[in-house]
Amino acid sequence: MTTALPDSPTVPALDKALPAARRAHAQAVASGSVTAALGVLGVALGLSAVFGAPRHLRIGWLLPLVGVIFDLGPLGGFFVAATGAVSIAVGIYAVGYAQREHWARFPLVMLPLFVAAMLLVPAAGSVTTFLLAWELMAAASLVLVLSEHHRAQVRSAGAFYAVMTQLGFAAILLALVVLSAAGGGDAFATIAAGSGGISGGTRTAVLLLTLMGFGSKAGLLPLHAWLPRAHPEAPSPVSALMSAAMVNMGIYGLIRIDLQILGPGPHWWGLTLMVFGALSAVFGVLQASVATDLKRLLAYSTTENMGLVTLALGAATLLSSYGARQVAAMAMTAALLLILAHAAFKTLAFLGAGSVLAATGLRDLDKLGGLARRMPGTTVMFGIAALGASGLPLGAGFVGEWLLLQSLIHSPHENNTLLALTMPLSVGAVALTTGLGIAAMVKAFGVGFLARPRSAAAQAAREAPTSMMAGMALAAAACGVFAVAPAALGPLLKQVLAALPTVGGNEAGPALGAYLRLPGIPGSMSPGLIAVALVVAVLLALGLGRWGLRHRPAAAVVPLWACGADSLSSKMQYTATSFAEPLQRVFDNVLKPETDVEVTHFAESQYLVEKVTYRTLQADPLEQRLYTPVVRAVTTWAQWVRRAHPGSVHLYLAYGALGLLIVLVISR
Amino acid sequence: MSWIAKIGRVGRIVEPADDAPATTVAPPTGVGGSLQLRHVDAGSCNGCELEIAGAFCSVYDAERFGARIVASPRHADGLIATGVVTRNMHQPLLNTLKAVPEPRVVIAVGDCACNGGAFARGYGVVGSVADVIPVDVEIPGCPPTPAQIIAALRTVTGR
Amino acid sequence: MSTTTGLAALATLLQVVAVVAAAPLLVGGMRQVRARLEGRAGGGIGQPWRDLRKLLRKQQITPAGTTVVFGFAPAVVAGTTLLIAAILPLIALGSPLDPAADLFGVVGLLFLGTVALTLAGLDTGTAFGGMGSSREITIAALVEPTIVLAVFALSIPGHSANLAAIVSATADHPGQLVSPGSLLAFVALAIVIIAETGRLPVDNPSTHLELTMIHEAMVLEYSGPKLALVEWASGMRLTVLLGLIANLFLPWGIAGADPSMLAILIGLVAISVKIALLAGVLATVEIFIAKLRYFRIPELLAGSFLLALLAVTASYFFATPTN
Amino acid sequence: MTQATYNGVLNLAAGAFLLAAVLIVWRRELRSIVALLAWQGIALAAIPLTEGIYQHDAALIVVGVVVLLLRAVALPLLLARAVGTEPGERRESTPLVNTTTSLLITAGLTILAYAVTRPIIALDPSPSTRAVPAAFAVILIAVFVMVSRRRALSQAVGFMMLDNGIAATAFLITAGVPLIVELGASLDVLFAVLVLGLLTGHMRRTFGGTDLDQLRELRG
Repeated sequence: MTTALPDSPTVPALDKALPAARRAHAQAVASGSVTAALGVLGVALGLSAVFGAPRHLRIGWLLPLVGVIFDLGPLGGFFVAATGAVSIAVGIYAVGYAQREHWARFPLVMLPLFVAAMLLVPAAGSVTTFLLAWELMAAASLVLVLSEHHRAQVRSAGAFYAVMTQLGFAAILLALVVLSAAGGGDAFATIAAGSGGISGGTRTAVLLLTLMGFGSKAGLLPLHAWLPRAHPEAPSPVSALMSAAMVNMGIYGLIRIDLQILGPGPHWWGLTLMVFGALSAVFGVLQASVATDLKRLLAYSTTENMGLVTLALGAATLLSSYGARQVAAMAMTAALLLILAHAAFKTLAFLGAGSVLAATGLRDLDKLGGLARRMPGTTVMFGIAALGASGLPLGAGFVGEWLLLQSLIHSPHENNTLLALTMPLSVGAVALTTGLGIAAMVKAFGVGFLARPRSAAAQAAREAPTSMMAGMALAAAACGVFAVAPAALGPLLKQVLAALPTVGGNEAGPALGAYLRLPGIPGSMSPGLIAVALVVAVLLALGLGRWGLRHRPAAAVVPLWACGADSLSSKMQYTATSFAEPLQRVFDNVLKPETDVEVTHFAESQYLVEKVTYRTLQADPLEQRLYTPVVRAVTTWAQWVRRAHPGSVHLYLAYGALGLLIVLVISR
Repeated sequence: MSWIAKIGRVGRIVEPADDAPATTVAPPTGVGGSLQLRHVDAGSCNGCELEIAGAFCSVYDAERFGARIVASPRHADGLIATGVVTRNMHQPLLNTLKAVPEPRVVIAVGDCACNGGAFARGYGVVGSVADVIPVDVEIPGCPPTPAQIIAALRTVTGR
Repeated sequence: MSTTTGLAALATLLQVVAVVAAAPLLVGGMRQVRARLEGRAGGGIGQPWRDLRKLLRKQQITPAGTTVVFGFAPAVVAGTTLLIAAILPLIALGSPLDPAADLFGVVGLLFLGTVALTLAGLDTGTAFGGMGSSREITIAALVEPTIVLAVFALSIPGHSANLAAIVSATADHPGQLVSPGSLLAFVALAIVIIAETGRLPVDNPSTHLELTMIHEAMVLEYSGPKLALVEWASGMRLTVLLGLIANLFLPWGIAGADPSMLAILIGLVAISVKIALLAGVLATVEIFIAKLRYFRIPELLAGSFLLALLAVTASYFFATPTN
Repeated sequence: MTQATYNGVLNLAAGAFLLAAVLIVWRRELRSIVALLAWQGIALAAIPLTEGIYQHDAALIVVGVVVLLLRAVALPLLLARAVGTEPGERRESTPLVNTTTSLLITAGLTILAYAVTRPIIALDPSPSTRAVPAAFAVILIAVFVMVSRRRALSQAVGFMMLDNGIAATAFLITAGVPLIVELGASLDVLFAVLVLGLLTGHMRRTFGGTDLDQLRELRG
């Protein structure tokens, strides 16, 4: 039997429709369940590595000379478990999503492969294995980004992503080669044992190179540009995996290579991490607060959150380099909590955005709206994610940000100019990030889901199928746990922290019980108690509102107040653009938006306006300033090199021969 | 500093209040001394608007009797309508009344609002306010003085 | 950290009840001060209470097309404020909720209420609702850095951001109050509290013109009992924030963590007097100033941010040993 | 005067001194800028007065009184007169750097001042040297004001703020300059203000305004 090519969008003939649909269903279920099963495996393995003995595995035959080495310790286990948990939710979600979006066979195969590659990265125990897994992860994600390659934006985003991820890989490759040469071995354990003998210059070089490579993967400034391009264009489950799990690998690399193997470093290491973290956080959230594309907004929010995590890492490094190990342990706990919380709410947010995209075909917030009545379940899910991302109490991100702020304000500033200068500025940066993050998330939720639909597509939206809802519910449950019962994570974080002696890990970190208590400082907080008390207080307020109930006339539903006019059209609502306009004006100097107002007059009179067009383009100013000149230089250079390519085979053979001769002469 | 001295020199400029007049309309919710009104200009010459503004200014101070003008009909207990109802304002007047939550009162201010006044039977006129919506209190005058407006408001607020 | 006794719990309960009962009176009092300074007679201190009672007896209206977000937002705003009233050390130090939420938690709860109301404004789908929400959230976003830095500055003397610790540190070392850090933090906090409660010069609570509104624009669609809750909550917010700033900088009269009946009474009287005085000053100052143009507000907030930053820096560097 | 009161008053004076500088950056009304300068003069005078009373040093008290008369009364009065004679020029026209950015730059300058004066404090940690960063910050802020303002008068204010800052630094580090030096410096400033007053008057008569940007047009 012949069928249409899997990736062709044409509808199969009617008689073939039924078996084709059944097969598509089976394929989607298979792909999704394999992904979820891999996720379960990841969680199990990761947790067993955190709590049990470190796992060690060597497969000698797989690679010549060095073999493949897996070495899963508490730190790797933490990241494997986090990745696994994200994969479970995404796997379940993908079952429904792949069917609804008619995924081709290729992405269905690549999805579990991508998850497997991501699980291998933190498990890698040697430089070679790490690089191999890293490249596998990058390639798999690239292919998945390109799964809707018939659209031009996807191809452009894919090209951008491919170049940046390969450049990042090159930086990491160089760094790890230098490291393994200096550390005298391929396995991480060997290098760590011999890290004492590595010279200062080598350490600096490795740090800078890894900061570039891993920083680009984590979406840190100024190598973040691929993130707001690739994440929106990838299919939503893939966006969720990339944004909630893959960026974590960048952070893992920074912790593993720089803090665990190379550390403890000099003061400026921590300071550098803090500066890049703070800049990324503020820049990311500013862009998110003016973005009008839902998935682009979420992608910039990833840059923001990874910035906060890096800031926390930097604070931990800086503080422990000054001997304030208890406070450093607090900052490190904050970083780990932020990673987990971000993984949970970003999975949920991207899956929610995917449901919206599947139901309406829209990512543009200016055209969405009114989904709360049409997709109540998805709305609740996205609301939980937005609450988590805004860092407010009852949200998943609150505890991590609270701990980060506490570690910053309790740093020992006496007789230490550097700490006394960095900490207030960092607190300001974190607070500005939180404030703008709230604005961005209110915009995403309020404009996207509440009010009335701003387009016919949003008007016709339907709720997502059960499997998609189930995947989201899983992530929402995780958000809930992080928000009100972070105590559940206490033992896990304690184990991971103990594996990080260079950032105060062997000190007692903050106690995560019913009350979060800071070590050695009179400070505490209880998110669970706040939640319970808030529920009681809201009930109390509702009770106050019932006073005088028996005097009231019967309740009524009336049309909106339109200032006396008959009705409000949905075009009269605030859109995402107008909602963010004040912020855009306030931060005009940083954002540099291109706005254009065009007024057309009637031919008869200059005093009558026929129409007003307002256009605003929010490009990434860094991208324009930094990337465009580089791309231009590379193009010029390539043009120049092209002259050496006249197309003659003989000349090419001569090049080869010349190269061989030079090598022979040099290595004589 | 000079401003504070000025406040001290000027003191109270509000007119002394008479005794509360007899209530004509019971306070809409049974709670006296609180009446929020949304103003609708149904087609007035703006004479009544000036007098209403006068009634809420420092000299007459209608607020001391619990009356207040609010921006949204949702916040209001009633309408305070001025002018004849013109064709263009007919539907908006009905819409505004519908937007006011029950129980509510309608106060018509000025001759035009009460019986059409000088504009009665004009080509662009639908009629007086009472022709369009039920009116509870009428304040005649062209325009009525702030004192008259306040006296009428006090019959509703009961203060 | 304090252990809670029965009487301390009673004091907390009293705090909540007092805030609920006194918030309308506070609003009425401020309007009355304003009226007297303008040469008017004013509606009397009890006017907001009359308005509330009346609103609670009015019809419940649901604007067509709104969701539960619109319906529940007033209760969330009021609920967060009630919770804050229970956490803050207003009458006594030993609130059972004090270890559950420090000053950062209180700020978070405050913003939770703001977010609920902005979402409600967006939920109506009217032009004014969206406009109010957009303006409110912009101000909130810019207020956050100042407020957090001010918390930072305040937490330095007591080495803790928990409120009881801050207040008792100030009460034990009143000399710290005249330090530059403390003064700068006071000014910064005062500005952000004015911005957060929508008072002049940031927002004009008595405007009738929709285009100039911030807070009022979001609540244009509320009516009857829900409006009552919104107004009540905004009065309570003002009350608790004035109480907070009063006790952070003038903690005298506050009962200890293990109070006697008499101490609770003294605490109640003390905080009432302090809040009334602050409110009187605020109302008086408001007479003399006009609302700022909206895009000048960021300047005001940048200024308060600078003051808060200087407060932290000053506390760090001036830190003279207190003995 | 006890040690604690001395500490408190000195810190307060330094804080008020810095706050006045910040507010001068913030405000645009020329009148209130001049009033703030007077307040700054009072804070400045409080430093030698406090030191003098604490150390029972009559010379310092005399210096303090002279500073008070000159910087809190005489100079602001002169400037206020200059403002009064400029109808329609009561406000600083839009500064070269907008207010928000100016304030953030001020924050940066203050932090920089705290950072660079760390060694001075470490040299002799006493209450008075601890207040040096505030005085140094005022110097930096004054330079910034002079750089960023357009009106000749606000530049004069910046110049006087600069001198205030230098004087405060001198008082705090050396516990007072000799009387004669202080008097000389203050008289210099007085002369400078008089000359500036003459110049602005001349400028106004010639060009009809004191916007310094217009001076560019003098270039051939």
